[in-house]
Amino acid sequence: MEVFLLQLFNGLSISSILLLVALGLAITFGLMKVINMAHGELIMIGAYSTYLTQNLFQDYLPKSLFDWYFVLAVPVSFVIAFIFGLILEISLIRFLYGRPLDSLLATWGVGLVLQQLARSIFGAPNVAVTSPAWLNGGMKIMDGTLLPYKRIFIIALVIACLVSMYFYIYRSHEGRRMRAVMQNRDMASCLGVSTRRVDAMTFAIGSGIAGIAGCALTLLGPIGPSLGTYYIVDAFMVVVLGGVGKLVGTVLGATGIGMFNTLFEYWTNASLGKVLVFVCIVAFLQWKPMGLVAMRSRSLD
Amino acid sequence: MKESAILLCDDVTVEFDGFKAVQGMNLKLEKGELRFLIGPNGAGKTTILDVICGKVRPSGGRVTFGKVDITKKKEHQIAELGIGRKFQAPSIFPSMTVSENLEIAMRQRRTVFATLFAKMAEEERSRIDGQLTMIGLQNKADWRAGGLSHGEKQWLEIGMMLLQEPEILLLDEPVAGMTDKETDKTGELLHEIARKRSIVVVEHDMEFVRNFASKVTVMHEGKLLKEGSMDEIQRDDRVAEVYLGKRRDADVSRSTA
Amino acid sequence: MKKRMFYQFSLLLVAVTIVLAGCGGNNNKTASTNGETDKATNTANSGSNAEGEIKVGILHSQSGTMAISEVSVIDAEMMAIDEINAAGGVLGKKIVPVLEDGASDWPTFAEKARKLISEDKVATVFGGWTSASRKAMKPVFEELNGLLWYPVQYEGLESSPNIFYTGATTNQQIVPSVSWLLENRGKKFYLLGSDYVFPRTANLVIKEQLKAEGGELVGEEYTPLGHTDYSTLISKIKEAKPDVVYNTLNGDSNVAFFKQLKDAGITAKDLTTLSVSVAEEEIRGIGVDVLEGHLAAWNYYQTTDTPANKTFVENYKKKYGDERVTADPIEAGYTAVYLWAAAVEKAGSVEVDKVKEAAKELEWDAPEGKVKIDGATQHIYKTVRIGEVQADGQFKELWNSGEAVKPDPYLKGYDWAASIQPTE
Amino acid sequence: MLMRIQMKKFTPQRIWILIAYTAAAAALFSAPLFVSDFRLNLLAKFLAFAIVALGLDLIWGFTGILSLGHGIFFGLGAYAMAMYLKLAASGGKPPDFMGWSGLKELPLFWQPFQNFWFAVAMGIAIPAFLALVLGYFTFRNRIRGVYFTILTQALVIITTTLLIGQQAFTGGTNGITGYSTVLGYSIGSPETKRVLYYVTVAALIAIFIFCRYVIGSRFGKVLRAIRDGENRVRFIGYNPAIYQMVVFTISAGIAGVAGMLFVLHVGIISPSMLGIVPSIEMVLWVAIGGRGTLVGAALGAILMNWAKSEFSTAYPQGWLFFMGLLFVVVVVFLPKGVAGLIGQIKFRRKRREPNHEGVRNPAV
Repeated sequence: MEVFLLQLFNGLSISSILLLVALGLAITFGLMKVINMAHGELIMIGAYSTYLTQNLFQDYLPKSLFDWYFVLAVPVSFVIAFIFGLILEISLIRFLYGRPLDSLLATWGVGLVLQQLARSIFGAPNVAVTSPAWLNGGMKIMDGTLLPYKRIFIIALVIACLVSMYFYIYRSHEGRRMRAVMQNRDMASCLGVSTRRVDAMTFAIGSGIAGIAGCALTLLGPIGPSLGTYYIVDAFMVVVLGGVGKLVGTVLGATGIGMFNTLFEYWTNASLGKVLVFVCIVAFLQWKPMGLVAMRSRSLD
Repeated sequence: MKESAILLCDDVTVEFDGFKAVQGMNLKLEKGELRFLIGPNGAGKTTILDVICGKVRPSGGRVTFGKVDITKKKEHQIAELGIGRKFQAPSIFPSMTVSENLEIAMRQRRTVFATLFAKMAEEERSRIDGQLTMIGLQNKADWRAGGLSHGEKQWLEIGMMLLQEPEILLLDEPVAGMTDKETDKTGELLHEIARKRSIVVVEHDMEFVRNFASKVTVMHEGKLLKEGSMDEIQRDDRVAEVYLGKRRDADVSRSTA
Repeated sequence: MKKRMFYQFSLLLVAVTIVLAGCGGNNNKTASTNGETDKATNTANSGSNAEGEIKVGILHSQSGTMAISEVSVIDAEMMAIDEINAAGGVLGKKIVPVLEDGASDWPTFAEKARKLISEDKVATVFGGWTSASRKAMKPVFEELNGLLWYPVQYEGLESSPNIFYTGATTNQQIVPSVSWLLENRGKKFYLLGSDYVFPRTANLVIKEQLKAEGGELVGEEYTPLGHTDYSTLISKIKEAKPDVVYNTLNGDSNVAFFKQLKDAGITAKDLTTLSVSVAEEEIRGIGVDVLEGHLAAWNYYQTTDTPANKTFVENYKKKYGDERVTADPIEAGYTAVYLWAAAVEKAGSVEVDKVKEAAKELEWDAPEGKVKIDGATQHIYKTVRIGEVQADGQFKELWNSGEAVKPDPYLKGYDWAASIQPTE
Repeated sequence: MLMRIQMKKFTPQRIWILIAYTAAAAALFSAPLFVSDFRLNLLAKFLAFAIVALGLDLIWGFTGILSLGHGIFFGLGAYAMAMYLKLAASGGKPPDFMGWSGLKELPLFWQPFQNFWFAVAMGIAIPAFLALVLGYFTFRNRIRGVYFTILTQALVIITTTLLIGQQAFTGGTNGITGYSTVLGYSIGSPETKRVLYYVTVAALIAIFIFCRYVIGSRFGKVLRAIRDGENRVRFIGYNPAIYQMVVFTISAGIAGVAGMLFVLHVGIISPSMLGIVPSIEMVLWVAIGGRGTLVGAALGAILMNWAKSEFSTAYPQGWLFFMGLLFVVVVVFLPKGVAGLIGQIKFRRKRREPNHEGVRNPAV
């Protein structure tokens, strides 16, 4: 029972991490059809932003305030990754709309450059981020079953991101424009929507969410130049499995992969578990090439 | 009568996410017939062509070609059986030359093995050359098709279809974007083709329809509204109501596009 | 048609030019990098030349995933070379390092090793980190009769006539640490490692040893390299209730594992872990707060109390910055350079065969204490040390083997290891 | 029209091309006379890479399918050859890594690899078969464009994780290395290396001619048609899935050949060569050389690898910057690569059509 509960929680936790990592991609890939291989590096930028915030707190603020650095780190990561995303969109991505495969290759190059940049600035070794004391420990639900606060925090963070994204996309003025542009670019531009601006904003927001993901990941894992490479393929799998263009799909995709990953890993071992999950994804896509939640459209190609 | 029908759509229904684009449509095409399919925007004309050529799977009903049930067949199988399709937007292969476009469209064995070892036979070359002359592109045989003008692309596509030698041609707005002269030429060509083959044309250009149609099918909201000669159609009250009334709107939207 | 052909033609011309010019150009370039002396190539395979220079190769990953670890070793090796040069060089000649990047890619290591030996004609090469990189280079050194100094602890079961191993083999790190754990921390072992050759082979040894020495194996798990979620694994460990987790995880996985272990409410007090790939450098990347109290087994710590180490640490920090730390592989790289230099002095030549002969039973006061080259295996005698991570990110030595342990890469001195002898 | 064919055969351009090809072949064959053993070995490796690039160009440049999993096919070919070489070195006994992984007996599937020709056959057949199976399902289900590309990445992860995990059978992360002889000749001797170099040159030329034939045939035209508009091809009556499957299989087989040659020259194969990064790099060679031209692709591979081995040493940090930027610039601004650039300069005046036509990939 304990084990079952704990594994359920672990599965949920992995799902939440995957979702956080994939949310940004779901926007850039799902809505804009840009395959951003540098997404992982945007996550890395978020992680390093958190590291820098931590250092600033350590150096310039009284010790008693240190624990609150993380509260600030989340928006800081978002903003920095957002800015990087904006620069990326303006300087590169806008040349690549309608050429998804090319966007994949070009952004891979960008990722390479960003990784190397991080290596030159912060050095090749990992850096340490001390998680705030209020996130240490966990919730004891029964003897021997401890749910770490960090993981609960990440789950909450994902939900917060999802909710705000939902409101942004479906309830705000900006979001309406965004959907308009993504659905019918020409029509939107005829109606006076600046598609350039919307594209840039959309891409930057997707990048910003990657930054938040990076910030959250500092709680659990290593912070180094190659951080992004560990998550990029998984993130793509989530988006593709979920079905491109729908947030619900991404949520389902992440939950599916996270749960099965935990299950398989528990039954077999980490390596085999991973293989099994990927085999399942490949098999599933054969059956439903458009993913779990397919957006059907009448347009040819 | 019955045995002469080359194509039979029987109670065809198509659904897109709950929206019924075609509802119980019936269509019968005789051998050697030139049929025009008209109707307001969203009437399901293009969709029914899609069903016939296999691009869209109907949720109900049957399509028979000759004696073969093609409802469940794949696009390339249907094409191999002898149904050719021309899309609304010219869809040629832009990076290939004009003659290469024709070469692969030409009726031939289409297996990997056959194409891998295919040699251009004398007879094949003269067929291609003949077609080139017919569509007026003999001087542009080595041009990349992407560099042709819009009208030339339309012609090339028609040429490709003819070389494909299908028994039925499905044409979606073949004269869109053509000059009056080109339009007339196309009309004559269609009549010529219809001697040996059957043709279904979806068309908005009423002028063109009036000039060249023998039998017209009117669709409305996914259903068959009226079938008959152009005169009969024009006299029909219901058609006038649902179609001609809306025609002006359709024309307006087309002219702004 | 015309244009297509013409264009292919020009392409082909470019191709021919590049192939020819490229190859020819390369030769020129090699000659010019030989420095001010064009005669270098004449003294083939000697690695030295009349003008008083000896070239040595340094072949580590400066880019890619392994750069994390290997860059510090390069620093240590460069420092040793500088120190030796400052003291007059070897045989009165200056040592000139030729740096190559292995790029964390094993075939690249093989390629660059070949280049160093046959093009640059270096006297010896210091390089490698992963077992895979060493295995990739080994045939090259054997084929061209080069000399490689390999500075990292590894899984043993190997000895090449062309390689000197200055890191620990299994009986100088793993075997004694397992014995110590059995005596002091408990019998139930959980083996956790990254999925690659070192952990798998090391665990093969440990399993045999546990059988022989009365331990009990309660679990064995491997995670893919770069694995970052250990929640499931930690639940498995919890279920197995081991006394000791013997950790052979590598690199980034360690960070994730220890952070998440702490989150799961397991501290060093609740569960002993002993790591063989976590040194001072890694502690900085993981964070002391999560590692405090955990154990590691090495042959050297920055805190190791020898006179040689005091100056080594001082010089290292002076040269590369106060925030830098030294660690076992760094020290082993440093030691390798000195051992080679001593062997060259003794042989009076840089020729591989003579150096190898001279290196036999050579002794040197390394920062880790007195080391001696074992002539038969070309490994070195090393002192085993078990340390505990302290709040300042340094290790406190809990135990050491007292004297330097004789290397035994094939574990011939252990009866229980009979079944893991190589088949060839 | 007959005239046109006749013209084709005798234009001066055609003769020049022929001379250029001959010169290129002559340069390759005579390279051992000018170049040191080490450089020759490097060149041989580059030529092996050029072979993969040809295969990749077939599917990407001509058919519009982007595979980021060609490292797998390359690697499987390499593993087949490595198994033979390893057994030749161990004299048919279980190789060293099996020993330290606790395996005492030679596994059954290893045994036939003692035969060189069996290994060679497998080096082509295994990758080709894997591609066939994957292609059969994915293309039949009309998974294409980006989805296919991402799927190949999943395949990469599956394969490498399995290879690493099954250390006893595959050598794990270390891969397979430490060979001694090939067909009884010492693999390290300069003579053998020279012969292997010639074999590689011959293979490159043969595969180049083969690819040219494929591209020039009607089959090749159908492939290009698929690249331009997969659906349209369907309505002409071709089944694109079969064509894609076949060309993907051919491409994988070619990658297998390249892999075998690679092992012979480099002396090691490990799972990292099958990873995502090498797979993307292979695509990069084709992109830089020029997709859609065979010469461009092969040249791109040779050029990039030569540059890598020259510059990565001097500027290990800068190299990655350079490579990343090059990638970006080429993909975004020179979609036809170096070959396209040369073509553009030479024939700018004659160009009648917008040059981006047909470069766009018909994905999604």
